[in-house]
Amino acid sequence: MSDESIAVPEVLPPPEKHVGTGGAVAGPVPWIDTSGAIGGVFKGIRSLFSGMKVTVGYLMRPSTVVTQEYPENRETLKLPDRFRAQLAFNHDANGYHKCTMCRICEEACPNVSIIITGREKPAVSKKELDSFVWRLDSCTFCNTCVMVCPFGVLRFDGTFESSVYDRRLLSYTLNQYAGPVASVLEKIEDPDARKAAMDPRDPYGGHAVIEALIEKQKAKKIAEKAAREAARVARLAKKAAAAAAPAGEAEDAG
Amino acid sequence: MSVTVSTLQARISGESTAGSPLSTEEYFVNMGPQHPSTHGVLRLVLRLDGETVREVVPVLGYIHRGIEKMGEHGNYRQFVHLVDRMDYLSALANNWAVTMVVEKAAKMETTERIQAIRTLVCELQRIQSHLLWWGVFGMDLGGFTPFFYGLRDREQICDIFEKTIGARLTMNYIQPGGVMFDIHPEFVKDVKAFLNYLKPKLVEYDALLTGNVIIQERLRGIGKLSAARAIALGATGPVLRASGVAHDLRKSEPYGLYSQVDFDVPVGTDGDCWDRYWVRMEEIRQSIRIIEQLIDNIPEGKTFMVKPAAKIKVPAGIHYSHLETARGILGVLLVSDGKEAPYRIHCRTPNFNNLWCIGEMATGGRIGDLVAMLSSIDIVVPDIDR
Amino acid sequence: MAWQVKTIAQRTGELLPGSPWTAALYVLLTILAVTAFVTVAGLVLIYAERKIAAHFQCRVGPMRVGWHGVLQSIADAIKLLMKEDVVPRDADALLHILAPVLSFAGMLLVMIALPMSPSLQVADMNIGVLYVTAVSGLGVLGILLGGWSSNNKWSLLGAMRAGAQIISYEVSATLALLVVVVFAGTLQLSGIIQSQDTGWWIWRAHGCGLVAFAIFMIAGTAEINRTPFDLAEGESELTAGFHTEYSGLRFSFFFLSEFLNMFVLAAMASTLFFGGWMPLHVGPSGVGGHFAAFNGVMDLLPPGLWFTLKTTAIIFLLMWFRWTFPRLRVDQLMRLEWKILLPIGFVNLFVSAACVVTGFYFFAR
Amino acid sequence: MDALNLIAAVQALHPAAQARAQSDQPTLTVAADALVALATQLRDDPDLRFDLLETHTAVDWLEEDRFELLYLLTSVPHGHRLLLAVNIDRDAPVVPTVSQVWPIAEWLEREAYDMFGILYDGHPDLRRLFLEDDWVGFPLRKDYEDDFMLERPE
Repeated sequence: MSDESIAVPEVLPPPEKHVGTGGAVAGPVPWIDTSGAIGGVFKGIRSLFSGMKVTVGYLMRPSTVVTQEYPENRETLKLPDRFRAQLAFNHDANGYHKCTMCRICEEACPNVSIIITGREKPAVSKKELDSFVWRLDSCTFCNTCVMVCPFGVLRFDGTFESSVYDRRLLSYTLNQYAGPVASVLEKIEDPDARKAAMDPRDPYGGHAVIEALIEKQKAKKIAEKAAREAARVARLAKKAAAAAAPAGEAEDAG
Repeated sequence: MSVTVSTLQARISGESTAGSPLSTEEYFVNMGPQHPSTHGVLRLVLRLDGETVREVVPVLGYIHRGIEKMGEHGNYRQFVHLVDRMDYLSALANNWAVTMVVEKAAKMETTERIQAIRTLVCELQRIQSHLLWWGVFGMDLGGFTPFFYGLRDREQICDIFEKTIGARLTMNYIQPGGVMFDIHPEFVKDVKAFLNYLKPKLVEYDALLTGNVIIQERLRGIGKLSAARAIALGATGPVLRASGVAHDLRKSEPYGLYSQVDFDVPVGTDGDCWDRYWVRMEEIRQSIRIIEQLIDNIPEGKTFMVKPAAKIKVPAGIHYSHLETARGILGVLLVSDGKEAPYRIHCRTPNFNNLWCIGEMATGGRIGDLVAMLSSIDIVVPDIDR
Repeated sequence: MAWQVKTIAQRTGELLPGSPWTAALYVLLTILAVTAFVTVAGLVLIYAERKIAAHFQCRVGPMRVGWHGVLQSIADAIKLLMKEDVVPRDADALLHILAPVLSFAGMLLVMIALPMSPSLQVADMNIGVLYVTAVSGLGVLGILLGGWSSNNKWSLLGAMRAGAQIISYEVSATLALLVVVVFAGTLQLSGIIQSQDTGWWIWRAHGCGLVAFAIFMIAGTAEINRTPFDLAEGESELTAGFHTEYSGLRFSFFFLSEFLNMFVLAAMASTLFFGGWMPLHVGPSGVGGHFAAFNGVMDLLPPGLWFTLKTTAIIFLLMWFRWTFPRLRVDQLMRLEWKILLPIGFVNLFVSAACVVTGFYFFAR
Repeated sequence: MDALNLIAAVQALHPAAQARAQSDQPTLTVAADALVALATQLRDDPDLRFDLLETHTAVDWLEEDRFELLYLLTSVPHGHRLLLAVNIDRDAPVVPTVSQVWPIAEWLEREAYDMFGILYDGHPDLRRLFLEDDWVGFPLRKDYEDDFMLERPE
């Protein structure tokens, strides 16, 4: 593995400006000289005692304990506002959202954790949100979706207790209702008509949307693969025709 | 011309090279992929003669995720969060490396404030990384308590990050065009409080581990790497500096606000485990110095210069830039064909190159030394495998 | 004040001629009591270690099972009992099963010689010190067998380390014991305790006792495989060393005997150097002693309590070592023994012998 | 040394080296045959002293049917950088190894073999680095296909 016979030229001394001496904050670390027979042993033993002093110091001061006993401390446990644990929709006081289905977040998501479907039969406007599905199981909490959203619909919440027993329950539908955005809804005077335009959504119902999508994609993928294979065969054929001269005897070992 | 390709099986079934007059039998042992001191899923195949290590054959790839391939399938902003998962203890520096090359290539402007924040958080993360290393180093040498002290103090930095960034480990904070959030209103206060907290703790660390005679006896003269060999083996960061080469990109090619702050580059003399230990402990102190100079002088200005949803177009060609993470030089080589996604993106990760030194270091040492050496080059396995 | 030592073996002997059945019952009860003591002491020690380690490290330790986690050890014991008992396919099954038993038996046999109070000692042999040294050496056999039979290279490495380490350090430990034997003039454990009626050997022997105690503690720590000498397990090096392949009940045997060895070591150290159950005395207690009043006050505490206090303090010291120090390397371990401890031990023994011959120590008779 | 001087200095050593356009580092394209001799010169020349092979990787130019091998050299004493590019045929990807010049190349070349299938002539231990020995295909090639590879919908 290591080959000392490899000739390596000596290193030039590094430029002056690089070299530092260090030790500006606290003094340099004591180097214990254990070369002396008796003195070395005593210095060594003293160094052991200084370590023991540190540990027993903590034993004697129970106030230094830093353990947080979760879940007993649920009441006092406060996570910072910016903590990214769960994606959430901003619904206003009436429970309306502002998502116009522009799909910018869906495109920006690095690993397809956001799946947006539109209503097949929009009630009021041209495009209406059906389900905004967010997959916790594949999300990397990179915050890109929140950053790119032009309407401030998305936010990250600090609710981190999201464990479930069924993986399918990790696909959340973030919107509380399928229907038009807040500005359109507010123009509708009649409360009953407003209600009719909105279709409530189950927060844990995202998996159905995903399963339908996967079915659709499977068929597409099979077709695509066949097309790719054909293209590859065509390329190889073209190349074989082009290569009149022998290509050389090197083999591809893979 | 034919090139033959070998296999692991062929590699580790070599002839015995024992030069001992006693008739001993060499044997192979798998250290890892599940082993307490390979820090994750590194596998080392050891050829041992009793306790003495004759040869180390690292076997990589147990956590290879193809980050470079994934990068070819998304746009530039989508690549940033992937590099968090390489060297997760230097996630911010990784973000910055990608951001740097993208900003340089796409000629994006930044403000002083953005650079100051980036420098500050990266230095905090350097301390954080070295604190975790210190704890793990103590544990690898058999002392359990340093692990808890190191992690306890590291948590405080994580708390500061949590407030400003919203994440503790994989931040995705430094973005092409700025930083994701402006700093939290309490950031300056928290950082100052933390530095005041950390300084007495460093003295305690020295009493507990640095000054301990057992530690010094175990590290002195172990895993020596001469300056010439360290460079030839591609080592960077504290491993290279411990060998006496003051190669620190923060000094030699200053990025961020490093040209405006005053700090020293600690270098070792012998390149043994003790020097690597000492260089890292000293780097914590230097990082404290850097933060103290910057924390009161964060300039005003914008923190995000472009629209986040705007597409980033990088002109065709090769772009490279690199920076100094807690472990060494992280370089990002970007080959663009002018499209929205990189044509090829390659990360030169410090751990990959540093681990290569273990073969030379460990040969002739003992198993206990091997653990100390492995820990002293401070490996993070996802960074090796990418 | 003369201390009446009456062991359980003696009482059984007295019962034997008159009522043999009662004597047999007595023996049976004793066996049960020792076993129960071993189990309970093991669990208590494990709990104490976890709590103390936690507070050394700014943690709280077990908190969930019972008040402040006091029942945690019992919960763990039940868990270990219910776990699947695995013997690796290529292991030597007989030896694999035998090894933890041997290790445990060695520790159990030492227990019967330990004097916990004048009336609480199973058997008081006239070669007590020799017996303890010999029988506690059985433990290493269990470790060697366990590492060998597991058919795992890490286990084998751990076992070989343990073998080399324990056998080496036995020499120094015995030399340190001999210092006390020389001073006390007896190998009988109760005799050694009685000889400390006028003061403990650790301070009566002009430093010889102190040096011997230090050597005994270092060598003893190495013999029971605790940090900084835990090379046989060496978690970060050998994953778990000799017990890598053990699980469930068999692992718990190793685990328990490891903790009880710590108790044995502490008990022996307190017996030899701190007078065991003997209260702190300065000078003769009888009429004419300068410190008779002080001695009288000390006698108010029962001897059993003295023994417990001393042993606890030494156990705490061992735990303190473990949670502060890093581990030594194999060659350093050997160097420490053969180049440092052994010469010091020999010199110390010679000096002690000279002291005894010249009668140059405190309160010599 | 700045980029222009550096290129001139290297071209003085090896006139056949051509500057590569579209790169923000001083970049020279050399032929595969001349690589080892030039690498040794670059390392040993007292004015250049490229002693650190910072990274080495390959780029798969599928359309042009070639691999471009990139060697990023850094001089620790002088603090300058140079990018060497070597173009090789995609169907016979053989190139001499530089692992005797910079030992770290042993691993970097193994990675390039693993990911691109580039065969390094004279490499002491050429085998897969990350993937298993019996893996089929080279993942970072542009035409690599894998049934398990996920694709973005739409």
